[in-house]
Amino acid sequence: MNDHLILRVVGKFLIPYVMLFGLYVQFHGDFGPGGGFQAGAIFACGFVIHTLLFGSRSTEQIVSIGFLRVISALGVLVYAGVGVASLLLGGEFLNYNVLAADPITGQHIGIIVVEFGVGLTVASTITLLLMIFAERGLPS
Amino acid sequence: MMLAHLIDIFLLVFLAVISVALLRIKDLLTAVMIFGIYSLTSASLFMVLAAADVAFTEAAVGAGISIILMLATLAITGREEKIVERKFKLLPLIIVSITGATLLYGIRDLPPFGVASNPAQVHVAPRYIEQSAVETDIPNIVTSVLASYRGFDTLGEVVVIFTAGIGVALLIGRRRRLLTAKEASRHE
Amino acid sequence: MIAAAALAILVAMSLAIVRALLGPTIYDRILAINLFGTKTVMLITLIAAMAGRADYLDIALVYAMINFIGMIAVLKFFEYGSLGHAGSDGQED
Amino acid sequence: MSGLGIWNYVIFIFLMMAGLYMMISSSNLIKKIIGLNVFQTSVFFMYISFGYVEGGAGPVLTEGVTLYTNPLPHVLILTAIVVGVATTAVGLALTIRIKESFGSIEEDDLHKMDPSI
Amino acid sequence: MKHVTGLIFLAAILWWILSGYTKPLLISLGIVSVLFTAFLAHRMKVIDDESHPLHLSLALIRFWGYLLLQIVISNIKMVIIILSPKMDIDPRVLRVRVSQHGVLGNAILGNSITLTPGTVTLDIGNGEVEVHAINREAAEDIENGLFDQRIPSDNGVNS
Amino acid sequence: MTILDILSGTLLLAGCALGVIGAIGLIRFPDFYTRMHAAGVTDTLCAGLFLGGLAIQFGMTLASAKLLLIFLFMLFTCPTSSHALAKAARHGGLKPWTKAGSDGLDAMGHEGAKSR
Amino acid sequence: MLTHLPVLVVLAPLLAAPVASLMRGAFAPWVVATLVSWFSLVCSLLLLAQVGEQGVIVYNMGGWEAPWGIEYRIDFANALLLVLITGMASVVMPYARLSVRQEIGEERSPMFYAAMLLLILGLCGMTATGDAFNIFVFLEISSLATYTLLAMGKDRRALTSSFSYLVMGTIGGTFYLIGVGFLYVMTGTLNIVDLAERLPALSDSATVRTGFAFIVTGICLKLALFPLHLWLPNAYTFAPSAVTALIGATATKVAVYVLVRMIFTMFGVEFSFVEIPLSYVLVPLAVVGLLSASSVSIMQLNIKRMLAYSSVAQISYIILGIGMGTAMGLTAALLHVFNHGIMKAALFMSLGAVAYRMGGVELKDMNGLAKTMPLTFWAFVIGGLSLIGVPLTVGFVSKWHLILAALELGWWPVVVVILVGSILALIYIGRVVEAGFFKEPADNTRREAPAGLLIPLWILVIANIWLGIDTRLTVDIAEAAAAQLMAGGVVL
Repeated sequence: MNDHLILRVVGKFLIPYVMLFGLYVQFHGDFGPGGGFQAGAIFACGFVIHTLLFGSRSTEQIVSIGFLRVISALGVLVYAGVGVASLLLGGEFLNYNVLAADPITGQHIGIIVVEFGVGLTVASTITLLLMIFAERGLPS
Repeated sequence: MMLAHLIDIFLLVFLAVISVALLRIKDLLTAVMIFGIYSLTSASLFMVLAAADVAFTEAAVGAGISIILMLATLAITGREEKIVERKFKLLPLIIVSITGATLLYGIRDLPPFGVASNPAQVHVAPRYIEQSAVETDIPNIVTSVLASYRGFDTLGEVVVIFTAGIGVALLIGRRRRLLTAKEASRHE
Repeated sequence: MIAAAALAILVAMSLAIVRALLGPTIYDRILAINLFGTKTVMLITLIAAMAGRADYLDIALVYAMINFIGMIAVLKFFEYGSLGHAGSDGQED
Repeated sequence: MSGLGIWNYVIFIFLMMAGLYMMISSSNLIKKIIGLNVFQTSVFFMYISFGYVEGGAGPVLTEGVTLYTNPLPHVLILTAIVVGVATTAVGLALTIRIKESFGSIEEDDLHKMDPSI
Repeated sequence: MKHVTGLIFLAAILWWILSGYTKPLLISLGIVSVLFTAFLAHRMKVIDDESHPLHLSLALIRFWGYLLLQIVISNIKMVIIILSPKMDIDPRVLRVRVSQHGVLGNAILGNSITLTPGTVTLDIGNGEVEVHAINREAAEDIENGLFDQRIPSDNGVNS
Repeated sequence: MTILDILSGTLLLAGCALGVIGAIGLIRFPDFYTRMHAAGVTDTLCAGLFLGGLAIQFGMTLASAKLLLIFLFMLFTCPTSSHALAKAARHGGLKPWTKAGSDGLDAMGHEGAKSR
Repeated sequence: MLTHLPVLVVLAPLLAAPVASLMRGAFAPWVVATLVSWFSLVCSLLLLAQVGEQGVIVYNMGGWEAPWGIEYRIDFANALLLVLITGMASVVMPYARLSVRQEIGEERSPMFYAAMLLLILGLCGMTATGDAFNIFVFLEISSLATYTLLAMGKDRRALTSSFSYLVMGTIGGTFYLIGVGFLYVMTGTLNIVDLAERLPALSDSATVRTGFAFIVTGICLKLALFPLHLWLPNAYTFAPSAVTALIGATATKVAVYVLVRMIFTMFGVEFSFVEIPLSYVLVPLAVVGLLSASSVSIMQLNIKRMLAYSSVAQISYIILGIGMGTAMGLTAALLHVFNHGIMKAALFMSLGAVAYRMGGVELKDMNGLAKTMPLTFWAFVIGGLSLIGVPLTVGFVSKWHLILAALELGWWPVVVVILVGSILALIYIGRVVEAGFFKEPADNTRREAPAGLLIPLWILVIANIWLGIDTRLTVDIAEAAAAQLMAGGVVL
């Protein structure tokens, strides 16, 4: 018996669009509800569906746990890096005004990069959490 | 605006009923599922209170992720709460009653609900509403406060998530990767 | 009109909660929860329409998505007792 | 609305107490974590209510709107929600470890196994 | 490659519907996002004939129209059942042989049966579908092959 | 009150009525599988009508496109999750309710596999 | 760069933690963690000096001025605490290398050190910040790191104790959040100084009072004040040695600091001690806690557990000092925060050295320790003497000030209680010393702990004596800090 056929077809169809939706939320956080956290969670949902449909081992072929840990650390570093950059450019920590000649452009750059860092960390950590939990439950 | 009140009342009653139900349910899977309703309802309530960003987060992060993690945990720990002969526990009840009474005392002097001249609405927040367009030029005030004015909080928040990742990986992360040859070849 | 619609949705949600609490089987509860979820999506779109804000519709979309994922997770839980299991149909058929 | 407003708060307090009670009286660890979430969520309601302005639009700048709800509580609660999820994740991971090493996630059982717990 | 192109096309439409902004920054971010999604989806191997049945597009659209009609009809039937004081239900489980439609066809068939009230697909595969029907009438519809003949067939592509 | 308003109101109310009726069915029906017919399934049309009604109110904007998107999403996912749940129940060994003293069903409620 | 010192203290571990978590093996992350804690220590010492020169330092995060953005505000009290945290980290990190290799294993070391760094980061952030909500965020960072670290112990009971701490800690954190919310709704601000300006006008409000109650209760859960201490003994007992040393020396102390900041700076002495008679709550609890925890401590067979109960007792001393509501009492409390941190770290570290060799820290493991591990044992003895409050140790300095403060108020019974507490401490430390000197070890060979453990340990022991003899440094700073705190946030 070919299990979960319907589920598989629908799930496979949805995964890319869920991820695209996540990216949309990431980049439109400035204009409407949304931002790095929500985007990260939604983007991670793409991997969640994949894990649920094909198992965590198979998801690990796509993004390994080690890779996810690197990304999750990278997100923190990106965020803090913006702060360090503004320190080095002579402002206070996380003062985006100094990132560009014009304060408003600086704020824009700062906010977009920072949100991107948030998104990286949240998406990777949530995927990581799910994969660790799911793997722990596998019959050995 | 009466409509908002109507929805508000309904949602609050839902929440109250659900929370009582959660207390009484023995089957853990049911409890988790009912908790899912609780989360989704609370997100609707946030919507009614005009907090779209919060509703978004509660739906995506709060409801979605917590529920899936809880299900994953239940898959390992089993779903039945053991039925023990419930000894009546007095102490928790006393603690909870005292806390509740204190809170009830505390809300006596709260400023009226939803009035624009409340202290919370006139002191710090107006600057965000009036100046953020000039200072950051970002239409979503929540984003500009989150990422710029209180950007340091958000950095802390990212670190919280990172810490959770580290913590879970330390606690239940796999020690060594053991991929059998079959599985490795499977993805070819 | 909108008020009547909201009331109808809320009544439907209440009935779903009643079923979720009555059970009797876990499947009934989950069914009720699913119904509750779709009604919540409708409620959110209604609120978005009331506020006249198109961007609130994103939230409704997220709800629908979470609902679906929750359902798959529950199914996975029932069928295999583990969320990470590859199932009898993995990548290959 | 003022009467209704108070009732809002009363129900939040009720939810808080239900969550707190679940947290400290439940024997099952997962129930405790669910209680924790209920408890925290009700605190979030309280915050959001604090920032609510009757008739105010959501805090996204729009042409022709002057009355907005207070964005600050929203920002705080965004942070707090994430904190709550992080705590839940760590708590669940601990629960799994406890199940694996004790074979039970009932506090009463654990207590029977080792009175010092 | 065909499927990736199809995905990119659909994804671009989705982005446009969601975003609706014409700022150059957002447009370029959109392009990047769509490409990134396509890359990931390709890596996940989730885009294939099953999930993006481009070759069936036209047939599918025609079928959907038909399906919509069926949904409305059977919803009305369902409403009558629910509201009648004496509920006229006589539930039964039946197994019906269906023609081979391939994986996608089966999925569509299954969902269509579920979508029309009165019947729910319990299981599908191996040329058989197990259906729970709420009364004899609904059961007979399925037995008479309500959808079976109209499913856009996917034969020869998969399974 | 333009014709569009009336149309949208009709759609909205029809959708909501369907939703309530579905929920009533959820309460009235005797067992899980029959409830599934009532609830899991009226949902789709209910959401469709409802979202259609709202879309008319929004007018021909991107918002309507978004509503359509939500509808499409639900069109895909609702029957899928209903089916998934039904299947889980079936595999979990939940027996369908049958009309009392019904006609020769076996233990699992099978009528016996009939070929068409 | 010197103007950025307040943020550098926090930034260094923040940047190092993700980096460390990605490294391989045990050595590289250890080096990173150690260097970073030293760097932070240097920063905090510089900060302390800076505060001495120019008074309160204000640092606006993101360049937004105070009530709108988040500010870091360093005065003597936080500077002292920062020195304590980073100092303890700087000593514990070198010590951790050997014990972590034994207790955690190489594979999990990178993440373990990352968690340690996150703990330090959270504690430093809580200390340095001047924003009530920011405290909550960093509180949760440090708590999450703590839950994880506590659960890393080898004993399986580490897991349950960590879980119960998670539940208690979350209740504490959420109570704090409720309290801050109540204050926010009444004032509209989250900045501590701004709150301090606005709260006096609202002192009649039931909401503010409830907020006060919730904040104090929440923090008291975190700092393990007497009836709320139940999570602490198990948590300390089963955690890895290095973790116990670091957390035992710093975590509860930072909670004490937050309590002090809330009571004195934010609400003000007037509100806390006159309008709400906080003394009548804190002092009795402290007295009962002191006596009961010390008594329970005597009955413990596990030495680590004994020290954990003794921590509860010592926290009670600190709360006693705070409860007096006077400058003298506050000075004594702050002194004891610092001094207790040093001596508890020394004691836990010497126990860690014992555990490293003996595999356990039961009373029987201490038999004949004077012969088998003399250096470790003497370190324990000196730490114990300090705990009792023998002259020429740091413990004496703070207890002496506490007694002076009590005498100033004419609280004779409290003085008696303090002395009784010391006697009880003498008894429980005495049991260990007796076992070490007079009991025969199971195995008579000499097996001193390795130098990697001994050197950090003895640095602390020497600090115990040095700061006990040369009291100028700590006492002066504590007095200055107390004066600043008593003046409230408004004057700053």
